[in-house]
Amino acid sequence: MPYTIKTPEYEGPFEILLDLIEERKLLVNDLALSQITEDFIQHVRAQADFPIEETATFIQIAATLILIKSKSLIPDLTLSEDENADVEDLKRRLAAYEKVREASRELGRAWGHHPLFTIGERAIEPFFSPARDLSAGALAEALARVLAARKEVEELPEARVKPLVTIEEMMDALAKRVQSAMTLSFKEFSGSNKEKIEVIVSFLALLELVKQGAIEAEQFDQHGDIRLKHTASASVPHYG
Amino acid sequence: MLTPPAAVHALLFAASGPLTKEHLGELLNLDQKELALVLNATAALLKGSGETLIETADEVELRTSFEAAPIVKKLRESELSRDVGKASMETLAVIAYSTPTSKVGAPTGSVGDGATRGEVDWVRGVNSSASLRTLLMRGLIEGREDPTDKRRIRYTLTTEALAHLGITSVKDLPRAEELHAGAAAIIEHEKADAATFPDPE
Amino acid sequence: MLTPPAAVHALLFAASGPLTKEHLGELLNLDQKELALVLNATAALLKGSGETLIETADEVELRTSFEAAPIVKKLRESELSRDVGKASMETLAVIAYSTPTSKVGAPTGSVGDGATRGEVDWVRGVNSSASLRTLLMRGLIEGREDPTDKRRIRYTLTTEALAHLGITSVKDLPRAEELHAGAAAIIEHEKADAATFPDPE
Repeated sequence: MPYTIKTPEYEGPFEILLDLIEERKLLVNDLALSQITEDFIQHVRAQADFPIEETATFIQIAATLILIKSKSLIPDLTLSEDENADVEDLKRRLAAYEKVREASRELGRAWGHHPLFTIGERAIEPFFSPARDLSAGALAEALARVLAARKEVEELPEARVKPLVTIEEMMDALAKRVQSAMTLSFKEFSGSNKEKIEVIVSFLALLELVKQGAIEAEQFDQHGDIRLKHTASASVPHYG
Repeated sequence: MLTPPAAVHALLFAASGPLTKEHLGELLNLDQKELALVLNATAALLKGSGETLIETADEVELRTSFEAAPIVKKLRESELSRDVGKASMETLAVIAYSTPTSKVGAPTGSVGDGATRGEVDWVRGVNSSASLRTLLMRGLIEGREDPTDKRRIRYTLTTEALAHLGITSVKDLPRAEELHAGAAAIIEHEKADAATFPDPE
Repeated sequence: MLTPPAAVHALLFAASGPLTKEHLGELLNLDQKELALVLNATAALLKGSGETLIETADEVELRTSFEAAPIVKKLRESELSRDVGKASMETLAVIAYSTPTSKVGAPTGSVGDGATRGEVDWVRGVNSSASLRTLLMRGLIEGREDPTDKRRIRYTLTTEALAHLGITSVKDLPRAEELHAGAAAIIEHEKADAATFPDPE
């Protein structure tokens, strides 16, 4: 019942991104975002206890960061229209959130500093004055409405939760596939009818393996599959 | 900058009842002679403003001005004849249905009689202080100390309100058991939560 | 004779809490356009008086002025505001800065007044229901039906929130125009998107 749970205040994805960028004294741009990708993913992994709907947002953003980073690592990589839109969207939202954070800090500075006080409580002289709208039926209706509204709020989030793949699960699956077949295509791996988020998570995991030197990725032409190869030097890391 | 007459005005507004001249002098670091001059200036400041300064030998108070009496009377009448309104109706409903139907007839003031402000807020999910004030002013609810926690006020329906509703006890309200249970469940849940996690803010 | 601005002043003083613009208009036989002018005059009348007029989308309230805060604090030590957590302050910021500064005083409930839960979530990038709930319970925001979509609730600041910030209207928010542009731009963009791809939120 999210309506009544006292959620601890965890940081949202934008907040973490901005913190990471500010720590490095960078401006919000592609370069900065590609530099903080690893740290952000570390953060997603470290926070296993996010509510599941939040994890989805985090992984989606991690995936977009990976797109930005991989574009800087693999110059030949052409992002699809959707992917480009995701990148632009993230940057735009981050810029807006930066303003909101500033606004919030401004409000925090002003808060309670010079409060405008109310008129003091004066003794109330009650004068019995019901109105036409007050009846037993109206009372029952009012409470029933309040209770129904609460129920709606409580039921809402459950409908939004989608089953999700964690980065770890995807890494694991990817590692096994790479071990069993020396090469396989990224398209084959990610499947054709899976949800986009899963494709992105695959991609993210893939690039991480590439970075660790566990596999080699080759892309033969701009729109072709990325071919994965198990490198001779490194054994596939085990997860889980 | 706040001038001394404006400071007097603000203090009297915030106090909303009479303040002694002694107290005012202390707050403003003025001796009584200086204060007398400032009070004259405050009275002048308020001329034609709709408010006026009432001064007795040792007290000062802010009131609406004489000319404002007709319009203020109109306000009072309109407040009383107005519909109870959605927010106040909900607040009144929570208070009415909070008394366990089984406990009706038990000595008043026992736990579970009526609701505290916090309980009303919990059930409605919004701050209800304005509604409580309206209901008190209209004589539909009354408050008394919570027997288990003297700092809290527990509100119940007045006998006039029951009479107006055409019932002799809250157990005669429509769907009494069902709606009571709904509200009580939320209150119990919040109480348990409040005990486990002290409010983070 | 009591001038209309002085009448507003007297009424707000007598009400000792917020009055809706609708109610004020009725009492003074003024339409909302005329009332807006009178409210400006009331604000001018109170300048330097130690009192000030707070105005939200549909309510007006009398409070002590910004400059009077230190002296009134001396009188009412106990009323100092509790802190608001970081998440709630951000949520409050999105709501506060969502109202276009140019639209203050425009008919209430028009699009762009305040923010919906979805909009706050979208701008903050996290689920904000807990923060919204805290703000509602503390009486710092209030919700009303979105005029364009009755299933949605649009939240705006209460006079209480403005008073805590020491301002009398959202147009006096720090760096109002600049920071409004940030939140508004992204919400507008999201709305345009949502119009293209209907989202079953």
